[in-house]
Amino acid sequence: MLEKLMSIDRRIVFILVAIAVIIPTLLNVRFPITVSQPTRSVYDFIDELPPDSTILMAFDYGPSSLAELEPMAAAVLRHCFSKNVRVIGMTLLNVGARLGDRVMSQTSAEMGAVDGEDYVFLGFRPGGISVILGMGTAIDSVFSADYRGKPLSEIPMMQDVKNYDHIALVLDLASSGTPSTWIAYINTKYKQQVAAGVTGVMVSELYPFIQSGQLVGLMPGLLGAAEYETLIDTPEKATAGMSVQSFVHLLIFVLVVVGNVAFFIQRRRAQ
Amino acid sequence: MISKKLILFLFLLAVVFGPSCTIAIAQEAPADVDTRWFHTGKIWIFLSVVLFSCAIIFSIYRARGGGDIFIRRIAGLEAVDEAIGRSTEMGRPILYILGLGQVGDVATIASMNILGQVARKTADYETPLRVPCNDPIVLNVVREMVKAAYLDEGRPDAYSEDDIFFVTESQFAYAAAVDGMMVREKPAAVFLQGTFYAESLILAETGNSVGAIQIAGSDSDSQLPFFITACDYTLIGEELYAASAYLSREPMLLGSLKGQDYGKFLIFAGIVLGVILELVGITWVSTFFKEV
Amino acid sequence: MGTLTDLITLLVDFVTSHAQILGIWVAAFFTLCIYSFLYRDNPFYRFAEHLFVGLSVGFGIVISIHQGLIPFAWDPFWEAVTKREFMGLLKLIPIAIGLLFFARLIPKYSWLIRYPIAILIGIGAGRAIPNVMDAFIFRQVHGTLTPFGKIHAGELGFFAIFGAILMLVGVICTLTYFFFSIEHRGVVGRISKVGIIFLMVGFGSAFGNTVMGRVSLLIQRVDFLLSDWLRLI
Amino acid sequence: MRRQVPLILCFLFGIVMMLVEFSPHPVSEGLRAEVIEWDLIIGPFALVIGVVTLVHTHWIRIRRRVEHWQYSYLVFIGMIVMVAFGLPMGPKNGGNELPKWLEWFKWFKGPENEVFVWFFDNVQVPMEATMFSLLAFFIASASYRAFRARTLEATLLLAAAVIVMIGNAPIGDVLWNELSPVGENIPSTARQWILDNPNLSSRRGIILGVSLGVISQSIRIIFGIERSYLGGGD
Repeated sequence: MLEKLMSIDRRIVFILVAIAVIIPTLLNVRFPITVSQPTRSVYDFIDELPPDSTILMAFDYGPSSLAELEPMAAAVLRHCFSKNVRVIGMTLLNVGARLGDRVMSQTSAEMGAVDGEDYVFLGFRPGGISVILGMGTAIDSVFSADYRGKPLSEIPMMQDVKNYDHIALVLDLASSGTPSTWIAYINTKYKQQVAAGVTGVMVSELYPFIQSGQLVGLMPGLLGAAEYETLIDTPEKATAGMSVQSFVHLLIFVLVVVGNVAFFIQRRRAQ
Repeated sequence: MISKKLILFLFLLAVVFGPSCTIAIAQEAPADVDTRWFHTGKIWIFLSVVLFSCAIIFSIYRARGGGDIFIRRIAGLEAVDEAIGRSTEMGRPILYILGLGQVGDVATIASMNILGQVARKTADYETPLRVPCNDPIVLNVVREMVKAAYLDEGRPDAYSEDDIFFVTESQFAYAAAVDGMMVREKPAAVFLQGTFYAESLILAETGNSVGAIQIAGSDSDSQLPFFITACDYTLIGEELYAASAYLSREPMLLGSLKGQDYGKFLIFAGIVLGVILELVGITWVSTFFKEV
Repeated sequence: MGTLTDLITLLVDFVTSHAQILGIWVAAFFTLCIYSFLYRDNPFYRFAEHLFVGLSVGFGIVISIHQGLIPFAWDPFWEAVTKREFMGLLKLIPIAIGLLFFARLIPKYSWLIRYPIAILIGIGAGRAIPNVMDAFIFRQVHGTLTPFGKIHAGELGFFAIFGAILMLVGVICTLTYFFFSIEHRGVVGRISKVGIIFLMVGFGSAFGNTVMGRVSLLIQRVDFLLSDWLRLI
Repeated sequence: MRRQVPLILCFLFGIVMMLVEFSPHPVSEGLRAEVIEWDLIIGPFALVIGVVTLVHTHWIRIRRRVEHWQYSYLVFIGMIVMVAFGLPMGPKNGGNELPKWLEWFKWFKGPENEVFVWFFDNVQVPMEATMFSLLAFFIASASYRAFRARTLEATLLLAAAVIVMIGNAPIGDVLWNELSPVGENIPSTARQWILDNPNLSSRRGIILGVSLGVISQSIRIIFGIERSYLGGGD
């Protein structure tokens, strides 16, 4: 019996996981979200900015982490547009260009924000660190035109934004090591405030930078997105997702416990 | 024919003068610009860089000059013999997985060094050593290394090139293929050393389920939790580099390891001293490290 | 011949007017192809996977040319030529060095790619040293010390003081664990044991967050299949 | 020529890039901007290596008829499709004028390069997203079969993982507030404490060590001690 339980086909576990996701999704369950401090710090920072400030959002994620970071991007954009904070979008990842463009144009359409006045999407330039550093000298030395090919000199909101001196916050939405790159190269050299929203995999490793003040705040994966949705009071995909997430977490918790109990019984018998 | 030296000279000239000419012409400094040649606030960072560079270079030269450099015992490495011994007793193969890294990655190089040492031992015991590769270039390098190891041990006859083979360069297909191998061949020992991504978990879980002794090592932070839970021994981060230095005795690796230890010692001292002084209200050390 | 063109026009018309719905079906098909891997490796999975590799490389080529080579290399060069600015032609030097990457195609001269690689690696290494020293060593050490200054100033409560001490112990013990030139015996051994405890808790938290990350991806795919494709929600 | 020049170049660019970081003088700032520009210009050319390697690998697979060689054609098809549709117009074509020879093709007439975007949105994005979502299944199965509290280390890791998992899930707080008489939102508070305290200090230890490693590697590269990037040969 015990041996059988221990050696069940992994495909049975796969089916359990699928059920734990599909049923709550269909039932559309919602739980309230408790907001954590690092997410609240990002929210507060943006909330306290004077109107017409400019922030820079880096969409440094690819399709593989779209699920976690797109809802986060949408929530922050909604907040900025409602507070009249202007947003410059860009990305260090080639796949990020289309994704950033998509979320920016969708959210701005919803919120009635105007391209070129309330936001601009610059797209992608290869070069990573050199792109980051080049923008410190002059943004137009790296991005001569926006994603749609319009020269920066013709974009109203870019007239008084030349480099990091005119940007209140850099928010990096990242699925890889880019937050520490932004920290190392602009927080240090240009004293630029940096915040990050990252995938679950990376959350833990960025905590030292919050305590040292190198990160203003940190949004942890889909949970961070749901927290932000709670803060701006518009529960959307992330809040729904986190509720479904709860069931899978419970399932995995049960699996770990059952696996370990079986393991200990087996070990005791062996002794 | 123009001499090579002349080309070289012109090339370097262009490289050096290209940027400088542009700047000389482009520069017209406004009045409020900082015209210091050296940012005095950064002097401590500069001096630390110089000091640390000296420590590294000095240690490497000392190691090259045959100076003895001590490296501590690393728990996972002692299990290597145990794993090989067990495979030999049970007459089952050893599976060595180098991860998805490229040949230039530090972790892959470290892993290849360790593989070389494992190969020396399997050559003696005639235990089959199976190495499924994911990168065609890594494959070639590994074949050379293992062949050399068998030759060194005087057992070129025991080396079989077919045991070191290319599977596929795609992540999940590689994981699936290696999974299949584990289930069919039931290796007694599995080594997972190198750069790993999401497939780490699939490999470690299957290795665990076939009852192999698993020794893992990686500098991929986010994959370490999976190795620690599913493997018997895990080399964590820098331990992997240390292990390869320990086994290969390569002076450059030993030397930089030692130099980095000097650096760690200074940080350690800085923290301890800083905390003590902070507590009595003296802020020298924290001012030293503060933002400039 | 005329009918063939008509046919193509008709087909193109149909596809353009149904591009969105077609897209959802194609996306759903590939999603299911990849999930079929959960049962076992099979031709559908291999089909999707290889196509994916090709598409993403193709995407990378297009983006690098249009958003890298054209704005950084071609545009300034062309501007210099049309405006007859001599200094702009200096851009030809890095362009020429970049072109050396093509030496990879000619085995006899393939060593030439070492030039651009050496420059890129040199730039990377040079700028990393001061910035890493500043951001990841100086600032991190400073972050470790600041709570103790606050303790001296009496700004911290009991719980915060406990946290500060715990942090100090954690940093010191973890750092000790990564000392390689000292034998881990006696006091050092015990300190590094504590370091392992901290490391494990840290990795555990990463594990927990990773679970959340991976499951989020699944939730999004299921949401796509159920709502966009099957329209069940 | 083959080894010396690259080493000299690497040294020159490395040392210049390092020193200008310490110098706010306009000339150094200009030099820095110029070197960054060189990096931006040279960098994209590196693409050649990746493409050549991929084409070469799959070409060999087809020629040698290794197992599943037929699929390698798909790699080429995918690549050619993207390049053929993307290259003439780029990923977007807002202000650009349409080249004459493309005008017959309706798809290029929209505000965006629609074919290219269509392939990206409906083939590439879903496949990559799905590929990684497979891991949710694997992580569940591994939790059941491999995550055992076999040693003290593994036990600690599992305990921290479980606390973080329950704290992350909103249902954790909901259940706790329903069932337990003491405290409110304890699961998410506990999770936050773990991340803020033990996690922070262990990560800081790792960061300090790794950063020294990065600096030491950079020093070795600049001074030509580490030459593995040159590859083999002379």
